[in-house]
Amino acid sequence: MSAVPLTAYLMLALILFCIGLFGALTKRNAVIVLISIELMLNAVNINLVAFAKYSINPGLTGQIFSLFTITVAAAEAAVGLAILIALYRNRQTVNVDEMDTMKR
Amino acid sequence: MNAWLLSILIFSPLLGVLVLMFVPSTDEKSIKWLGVLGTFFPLGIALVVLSAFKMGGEGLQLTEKFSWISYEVFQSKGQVSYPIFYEIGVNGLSMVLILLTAVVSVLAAIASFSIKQNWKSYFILFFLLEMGMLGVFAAQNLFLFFIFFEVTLIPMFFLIGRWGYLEREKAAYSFLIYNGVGSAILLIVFVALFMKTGTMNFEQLAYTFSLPQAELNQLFITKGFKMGMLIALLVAFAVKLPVFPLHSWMVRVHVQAPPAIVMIHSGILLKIGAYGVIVFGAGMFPDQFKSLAFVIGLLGVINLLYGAFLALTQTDVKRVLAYSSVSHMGIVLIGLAAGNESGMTGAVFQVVSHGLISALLFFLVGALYERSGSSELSAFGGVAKRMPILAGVFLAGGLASLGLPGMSGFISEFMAFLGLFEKMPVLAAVGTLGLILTAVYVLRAVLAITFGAEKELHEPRDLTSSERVPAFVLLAAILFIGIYPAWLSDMLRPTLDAILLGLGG
Amino acid sequence: MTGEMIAFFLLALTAITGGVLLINLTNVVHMVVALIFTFIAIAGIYITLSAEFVAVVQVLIYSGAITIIMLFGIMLTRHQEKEKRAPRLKIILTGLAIGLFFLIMYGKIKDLNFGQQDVELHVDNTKKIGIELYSHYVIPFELTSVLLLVALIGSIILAKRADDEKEAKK
Amino acid sequence: MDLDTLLSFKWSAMAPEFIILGVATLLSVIDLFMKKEASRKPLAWLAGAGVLGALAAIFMQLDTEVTSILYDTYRLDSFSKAFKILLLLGTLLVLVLASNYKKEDIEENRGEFYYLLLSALLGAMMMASSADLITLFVGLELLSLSSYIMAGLERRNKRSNESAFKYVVSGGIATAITLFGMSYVFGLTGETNLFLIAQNMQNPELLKHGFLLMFAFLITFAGLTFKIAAAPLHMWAPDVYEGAPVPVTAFLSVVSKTAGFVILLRFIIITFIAAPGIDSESLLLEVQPYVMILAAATMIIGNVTALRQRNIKRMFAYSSIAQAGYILVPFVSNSSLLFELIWFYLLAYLFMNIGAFTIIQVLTAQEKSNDISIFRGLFKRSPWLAVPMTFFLLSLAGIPITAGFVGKFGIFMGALGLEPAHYWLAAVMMATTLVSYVYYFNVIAVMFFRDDEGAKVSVPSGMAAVLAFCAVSTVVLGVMPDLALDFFYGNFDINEFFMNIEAVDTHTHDH
Amino acid sequence: MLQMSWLIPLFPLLSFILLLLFRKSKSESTAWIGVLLTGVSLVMSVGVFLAVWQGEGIKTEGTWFQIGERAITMGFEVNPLNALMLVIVSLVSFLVHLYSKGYMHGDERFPVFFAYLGLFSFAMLGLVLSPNLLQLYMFWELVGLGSFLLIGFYYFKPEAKAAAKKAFVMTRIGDVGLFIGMVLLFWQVGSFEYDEIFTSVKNGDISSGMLTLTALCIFVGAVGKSGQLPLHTWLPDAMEGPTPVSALIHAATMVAAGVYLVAAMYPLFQASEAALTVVAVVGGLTAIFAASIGLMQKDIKRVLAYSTVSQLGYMMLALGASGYVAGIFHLTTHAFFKALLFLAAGSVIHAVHTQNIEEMGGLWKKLRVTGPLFLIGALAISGVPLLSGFFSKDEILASTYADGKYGLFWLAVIAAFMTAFYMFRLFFLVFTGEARGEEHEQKGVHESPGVMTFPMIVLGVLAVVAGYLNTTWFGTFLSDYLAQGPVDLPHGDHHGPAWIPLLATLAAALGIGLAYLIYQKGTLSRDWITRSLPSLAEVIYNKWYIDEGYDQTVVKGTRALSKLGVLFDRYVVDGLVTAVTNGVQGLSKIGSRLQNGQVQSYGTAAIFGIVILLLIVALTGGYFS
Repeated sequence: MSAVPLTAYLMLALILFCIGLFGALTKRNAVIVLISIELMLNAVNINLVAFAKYSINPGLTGQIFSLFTITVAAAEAAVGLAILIALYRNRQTVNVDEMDTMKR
Repeated sequence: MNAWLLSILIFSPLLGVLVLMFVPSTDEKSIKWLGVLGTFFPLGIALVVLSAFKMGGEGLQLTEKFSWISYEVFQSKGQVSYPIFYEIGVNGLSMVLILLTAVVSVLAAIASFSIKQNWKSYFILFFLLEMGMLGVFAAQNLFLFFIFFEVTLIPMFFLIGRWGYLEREKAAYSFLIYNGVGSAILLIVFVALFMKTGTMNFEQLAYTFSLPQAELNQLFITKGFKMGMLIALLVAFAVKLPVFPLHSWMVRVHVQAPPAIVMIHSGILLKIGAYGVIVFGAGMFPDQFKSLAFVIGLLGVINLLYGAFLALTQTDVKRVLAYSSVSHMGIVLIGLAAGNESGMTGAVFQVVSHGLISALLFFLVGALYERSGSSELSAFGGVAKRMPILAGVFLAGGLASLGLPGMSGFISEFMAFLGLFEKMPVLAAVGTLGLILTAVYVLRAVLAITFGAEKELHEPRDLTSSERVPAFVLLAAILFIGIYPAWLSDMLRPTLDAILLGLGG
Repeated sequence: MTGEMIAFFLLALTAITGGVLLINLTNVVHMVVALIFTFIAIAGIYITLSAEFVAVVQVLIYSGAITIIMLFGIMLTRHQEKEKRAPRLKIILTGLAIGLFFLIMYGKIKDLNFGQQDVELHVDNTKKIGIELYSHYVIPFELTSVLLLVALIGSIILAKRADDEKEAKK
Repeated sequence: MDLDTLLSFKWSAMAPEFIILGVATLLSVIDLFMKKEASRKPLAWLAGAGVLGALAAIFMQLDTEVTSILYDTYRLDSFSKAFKILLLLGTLLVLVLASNYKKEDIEENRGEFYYLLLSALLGAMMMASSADLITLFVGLELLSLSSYIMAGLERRNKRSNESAFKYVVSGGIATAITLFGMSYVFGLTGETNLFLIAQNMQNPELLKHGFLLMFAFLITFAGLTFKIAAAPLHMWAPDVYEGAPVPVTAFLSVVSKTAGFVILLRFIIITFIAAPGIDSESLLLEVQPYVMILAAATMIIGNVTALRQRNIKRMFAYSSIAQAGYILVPFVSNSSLLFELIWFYLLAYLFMNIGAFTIIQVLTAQEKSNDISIFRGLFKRSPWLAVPMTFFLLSLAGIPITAGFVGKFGIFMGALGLEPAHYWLAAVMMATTLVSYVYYFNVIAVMFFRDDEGAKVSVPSGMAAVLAFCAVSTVVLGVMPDLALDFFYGNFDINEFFMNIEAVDTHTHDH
Repeated sequence: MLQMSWLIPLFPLLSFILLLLFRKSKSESTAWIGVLLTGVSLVMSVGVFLAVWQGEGIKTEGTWFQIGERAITMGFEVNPLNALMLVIVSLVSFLVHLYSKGYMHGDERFPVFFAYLGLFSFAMLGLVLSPNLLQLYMFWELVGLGSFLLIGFYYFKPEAKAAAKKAFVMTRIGDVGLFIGMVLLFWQVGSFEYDEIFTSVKNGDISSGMLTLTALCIFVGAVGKSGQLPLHTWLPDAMEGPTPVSALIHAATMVAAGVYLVAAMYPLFQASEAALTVVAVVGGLTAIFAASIGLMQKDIKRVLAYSTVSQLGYMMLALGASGYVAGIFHLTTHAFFKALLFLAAGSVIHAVHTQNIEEMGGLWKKLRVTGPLFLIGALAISGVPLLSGFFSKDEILASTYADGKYGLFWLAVIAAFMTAFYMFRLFFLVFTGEARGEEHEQKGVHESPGVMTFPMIVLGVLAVVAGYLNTTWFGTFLSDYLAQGPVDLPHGDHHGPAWIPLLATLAAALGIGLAYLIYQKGTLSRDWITRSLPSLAEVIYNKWYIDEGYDQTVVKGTRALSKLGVLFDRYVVDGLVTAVTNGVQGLSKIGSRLQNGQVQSYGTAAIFGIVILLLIVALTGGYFS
C-alpha cells in the first residue's frame, strides 16, 4: 500500500484548480489570466493521472487523457495569446478591466 | 362538395388575399372594392354551409378529418402514438358564430372605406383575421383551435398598431401581451390534456372526462387535475372575454383601434372567450364547472356592475362603449353561471346580440369620428338635427344595448337573468342593478351626442349610402333576433342540450 | 513516512507555493516564473504517480513552451510590469465563491479512496502509451492534429502584422 | 492491435468526416497557392460542395446499421446521423452568409475563414459521432478553437478582438470546469468509453460517493452550458455575438449551439442513465430539479435582459440564450420524446435564426449600424425582406403556423407528458415567452409601424436563396411538421443511441 | 270580432312605420295617416268592448321561442279589464292625434311626432292585450320608449333631453322591480301566463313570503310607471314634452299602466295582505304628497302633472284598499277629465305661448270653448257632485273606509280638499281676473281651431257622463262588467256610509271656496299661507326637496362611485399591470447591469451559479450526515 493516498492528489489538484480559477478571475493582466487557465487545466491533469493509478479500474487511459488535455491546452494558450496580441495592436492594453466596450 | 365545404369556408378569405396580391398598392378604389367583395365570398359560402346545415340536427355536421401530425412516444406500455388531426365541423353553436363572423366581416369591410392608407396590407391582414376567426369556430380539436386562435392575434396586432389612433402601438402591445397570457395558459392546458388523454378532439376529450373516476385514475386524471385545468381555462378565456380585472387591454383596444377593426373585435373576437368557456369549460368539465358556478356568477355580476359604473362617467364615447362591452360580457358570464337552459341560451344570445350591437355602435362612432375628428362626448350635441338617420340609428343601437324589448339585447339579458334567478336569486337581484345603470350610461352617451344644442362639426353630413348598408343591416339583424328569437334558439338547442346534459340541468 | 510521501509533500508544497506566489506577486514576469516552479513540481507529482511520459511532456510543454510563449506575450505587449490589485469587492466575491466551491468539494474528496492501484503503470510506460495512442485513440489523435493545425493557422492570421500597419510603421 | 485490425474497421462510416477533412485541407492548400488578389469565390463553392457532399454521404448512410470504430471513439448511429444533418445544413447556410460577408479583414483571410468554418464543423461532427470522452473532448476543443479564431477574424475591429478575447477566456474557464467534472466522472469509473462508464456507474461501491457523482455531473453539465450559452455560463454570448462578424455569430448561435446540445445529450444521457443518486434513486431523476432551475434561469435571464437591447445582434444573443433555455426543458422531462423534440426544435431554430441573421447581415452591412433602427420602415422599403423577417420573428416567438410553434408545442409535450407534469416549468417558459413577445414584436413594430423612407435594400442572390429557403422551411415545417417528424421516425431509430454493441466484448479482447 | 283584436295595436304600428317613411314630408296632411289608423283602432276597440260587455272573451297564444322544454308564448287576451283599457287608450289616443294636428301645426318634424304617437299607441295597446307578464313587460318597456321619445321630442332643448332621460331611467328602476317579480314568479309557477299564475296562487303553490315579495316587486314596477312615491319625480319633468303628449301619456294612458298592472295582477296582490297594505299606503301618501306640491306650482302643466300623480295615488289607494272597481273606475274617469284638462291647458298654452300661470289671467272671455271645458275638467277632478270625478272618488273613499284604513281615508279626504283648491287656483288664475301677461302677447290670443276643440268637447262630455258608469242610482254597470273578469271582486266595493259623499263634497266645496276667496275675490291675501307657515311653504314650493335629495344622495353617490371606479381602474387594475411590467423591466435592468462587459465578472457569476447549485444539492441531499 502506498503511503500517499488518492485523496492527497485530488486535494492538491483541487487547491491548484481553485488558485488557477482565482487567478483567472481576478488578475488584471490578460497574459496572467491565460496562464491561470493553464494552471486549472494542470490541476485537472493531476486528477486524471492520479485516477489512472488509483481507481476502480486503473490503467493508462487517464494518462492518455491528460496528454490530450495538455495538447489542447497548449493550442488554446497559443490561440489565446494570438488574440491578445491582435487586441493589443488595436487597443494598446492588456488590462482585462479595460476590455468592456461591449456591455449591457 | 359537402366534404370540403367547411375547409373551403375557412380558407375562402385567402382568395381575397390572392386577388389583392395582383392589384397595385396605389389603386385605392379597386383595393377597397375588392376588399369588400372578398368578404362576400366567405359570406356566400357561409350561407351555403348554412343551407347544408340541418337545423336542429344533433351533434357535429359537415365534419372533415385528416391525419396531420403524429408523435410516437415510447412508454412503459409500449409505443403510444399521439396523433393530431386536422378536424373541423360545425354544430349549432359554431354555425351561429360562423354566420356572425361572416356577416360582421362584410360590414366591417364596408366600414373600412374610411381607412386612409396602406389599403392593400390592411385588407390582406383583414382577410387573414377573418380566416382565423372562421377557423376558431370550426375547429374541432384543441390544436387547431389554438392555431386559429393565435392566427387572429397577429393580424389584430398589426391592424391595431398600424391603422389605429394616436396611442395605437401601446394598445397593440396591450392586446398582444394580455391575449398572449391567455393563449399561453391555453397552450399549457391543451398540451396537458393532450398528454393525459392522447387526444385533442373535443368530443373525445369530453367523453374521456365523463368516464368514471376509477378509470380516470388510471390515466392519472384526478379531480384536482380537472379542477385545475378548468380554472386555468377559465382564466385564459377570462382574458379574452374580458373579465374584471383583466379588462384594461380591451378598453385600450376599443379606444385606439380603427372602427372597422373594433367592430370585428368586439363583435366577434371577444366572443371566442365565451365560446371557449362554453365548449371547454361547461362542455368538458361539467361537474367542476357547476361547483364554480357561483364564482362565475359573481364575476359576471361584478363585470356587469363594474363596467356599468365605469361607463357612467367616461367622457369619450369609445370608452363608454368599451366599458359597456365589459358590462355586457358580464351577462354572458351570468348566463353561463346559471348553467340551465335559459342561462346558456341567454349567454349565447348575448354573444350574438352584443356582436351585432357593438359592431353597430362602433361603426357609428367611427362615422362620427370621421365627421368631427373626435370621439369626446363634449364635442358633440344635437347631431339629430343635421344627421337624423345617424342619430336615429345610434339611438336605436343604444336602446338595443340597454336591452329594450323587441331588440336582441333584451332577449339575451332576459334569458340570462331568468336562468340566474333560478340558481342564485340574490346574486341575480344584485345584478339587475346593472340594468338600471346600463340605461343611465347609454342614454347619457347617446343623448349627449344626438340631443341637446347643436355643435359645429366640420363635416356634418348624414350617413352616406355606403354607410347605411352596415348600419341598416345590423339594425335589421338586431330587430330580427329580438322579434323572432326562435330562429336562433332552435339552431342552438341541440348543441346546448348536449352540454346541459353534462351539466345535469 | 515513506520517501514517496516526503517527495509528494515537497512537490505539493512547491506547486502550491508557486500558485500562491502567482496570486500574490505584483511583477508579471515574476508571476510567470513562479508558475514554472509549479509546473515542474507537477511533473514531479506525475512521476510519483508512475507517469513518466506525462511528466516529460509536462516539462516540455508547460514549463517550456507555454511559459515561454507567455513570457513572449508579456514582452510583446510591453506591459507596465507592475500589476495593480483588483478591486477588493471583486476579490472578496470571487474568493467567497471559490472558497465555498473548495469546501464543498473538499468535504467529499477527503474520503475518496479506492484501495486498488495499478502497480504496472510505470512498466514500459511510454511504449504502452504509444501503442494505445496509435490504436485505440487514433481517431482523437488525428483529430488533435487538425486542432493543432487550426491553432497554427489561426495564431498566424491573428497575430501577423497586417500589411497596412507595416506601411504605417515605416 | 495491428494494422489489419485497424483496417478491418468500417472506415467508410466516417465518409462525411473524411470529406470535410479533405475539403478543409484542400482549401488551405489551394488558398496558399492562390494569388493574393484572386477572387476567393471558388473556395466558397468548394467548401459548399464539400458540405453538400458530406450531407449526401450521410443520406446514403441513412439505413446503415450502428457502426462503431475503435471502441466507440467513432460511432455512427441514428443520433449522430440525425444531428450531423443539422450541423451540416447549418454550416452550409452559414457558408453562404460568410461568402457574402464583405469586410476588408475577412477579405484577406477568406480562404482561412472557410477552412476554419469547416474544421469547426468537423469538430462538431465528431462530437456528434463519438461515444468516447476523449474524442468528445477533442472534438469540442476543435470546434471551440476554430470559433475563437473566427470570432476574432476582423483583426482591425476592436470589437471583434475583444469578443474573441472574451470568448477565449470564458471558453478556457469553461473547458477547465468541464474537464474538472469529467475527470471525476472518469476517476469514479475508470473509463472513457461512455457505455463502459455507464456500466461502471452501477458499481455498488459508487453508492458511497453519490455526492461526488452528483457534483461531477453538475460541474460537467455547467461547463457544457458554455457551448449552448445557457446559465450559468451564458454571459459571454451577448458580448461575443455583438463583436463577432455576422456569419460567425450565426454560426455560434446555430451550429455551435447544436453541437453543444449534441454533446450534452450524448455525454449526460448515456453516462448517467444508470448512475445511482444520493438516495439510491436514479441520478438522472435526482438532478432534474437542478437542471430545471438552470433551464428556468436561462429562459428568464435571456428573455428579460433582451428587453433592453437596442443592438440587434445583442438582442439575438439574449434571444439565443432564451432559446437554449427552452431546449433544456426536454432534458428535464427525460421522456422518450427527448430526441425528436430537441432535434425538431434545433431544426426549426436553425431555419429561423439563420434566416434572421441573413437579414441582419444584409441590413447591418448597408446601414453600417447594429442598432434596431436599421429595420425602420423595412416593410415599406423592402417588403420581401420584412415579410420573411416577420416569419422568423414570429417563429422565434413561437406563434403558430411557424416551425417555432411546433417546436415549442413539442417541448410542452415533453414537459407535461410525464407524471408528475412540470407545470411550473411550463409556466415559466410561457411567461418568459410572453416577455419575448415584447422584443420580437418590437422589431416587427419597427419594420411595419415606423414610416421612414430609407434606401431600398439590395440582397445578393446567394443571400436571397438562403432567405427564401429559411422562410419557406419555417412556414412549411410549421404547417406540416410531419415532413420532418416522419423523416425522423422513418430513418432514425433512437434506440440505437443506447445500443452498446462493442463495449461488452471490448473487455474480452482488450488489454 | 274578438279574434281580430290582435290587429288593434298593429294599426298604430303601421302608422309609425308609414310616418317614419314620410318623415321628410313637409305636408301636414300626413297627420291624417295617424288619425285614420288610430281611428280604426278605436272603432275596433269599441267593437271588442261591446263584445266583451256581452260576456265574451278570448285568449290566443302561440310559442314565441323555446327554452329547453319550456315554451315562451306570445299572444293576446281580451277580458273585461283590458277591453275597457283598450277603449280608453284608443279613444284618448285618437283624440290626441286629432288634437295634435292643430297643436303641432308648423313644427318641422311634424310627421315624426305622429310617428312617435303611433309607436306609443301600439305599445300601449299591446301592453293591454298581453296575456302574460313577459309580453306585458316587453310592451311596458316599449311604452317607456314611446314616452321617452315624445318627452324628448324637442331634443334640442336641454331640459327636454334631461327630462326624457330622467323619465326613462326612473321608470326603468321600477321596471327592474317588475322584471325581478316576473322572473321570480316564473320560477315559482313555471310560466308567465296570468292564468297559470293565478291558478298557482289560488292553489297555494307559492309560499306567502314569496307571494308578498313578488307582489311587491311587481308593485315597484307600477310605482315607477305611475309616478308613485318615491319614483314620481320624472312625471312633472316629463311635461317638457309637447302638451298632447302629456295628455295622452302622462295623464290618461301610460301612467295608468301601473294601476292597470296592479289590477291585472290583482289576485296575486289579494293573496298578500302585506302587499295590499303597501299599495294602499304608497297610494295614499302619494295622493296627499303630490297634491300638496300641486298647491304652489306656477307652471300650468306642472300643476296638472302633480295632480295626475296625486290622482294615480288615489287609484293605488283604492286598489290597496280592496277597492278594485273603484280603482279602475277612477282610472277611467281620470283618463277623460285629465286628458281634457291637459288638452285644455294645451289650448291655453297654444293661445298665450307661456306655461306660467302668473302670466295668464282673464282668458275666459278670449277662449270661449276652452274655458268652460277646463271648468268641467276642474269640477270633475275636484269631485263636485254629478260629474264623473265625484262618483269615482267617492267610491275610493268608501272602499278605503270600508277596508278599515281610516288614516288613509282622512289623508284622501284632505287630498281631495287640496285637489279642489289647486285646481281652482289654477282656474281662477288662468281664466278670471286681469290679463297679467305682456301686452303684445295678449293681442294674439285666440281660440284654438276646431281640430283641437273637437277632441276637448268629446272629452268634456265624457268627463261628465263617465261617472254614471257606476253609481248607486243608475246601476253599477262597471262592477258588473268587471265581475266577468278573472278577478274575484273584493268586499270593498260596497258603497260606504252615506256621509262619505257628503264629506267629499264638503271637502271639494271648501277647496273651491278657499281658492275663490284667495284668487278670485282676493278676500284672503295670496301669500296668506306662505306667511303663516313660511318654512313649510318653502318646502312644499320646492317639491319637498325630493329631486334635490335624490341629486345629493343617489345621483351624487352613483357618480362618486363611478369616479372611484375610474380611479380604481387606473391605479389598482392598471397599477397592478404596471407593477408587473415595472418588475420585469427592473429585472431587465439588473440583468443588463450584471452584463458589465468584464469577462472576469462573467466567470465569477458562473462560479457563483455552480456553487449555488452545489450548495442546494449539499443542503437538500443530506451532505453533512
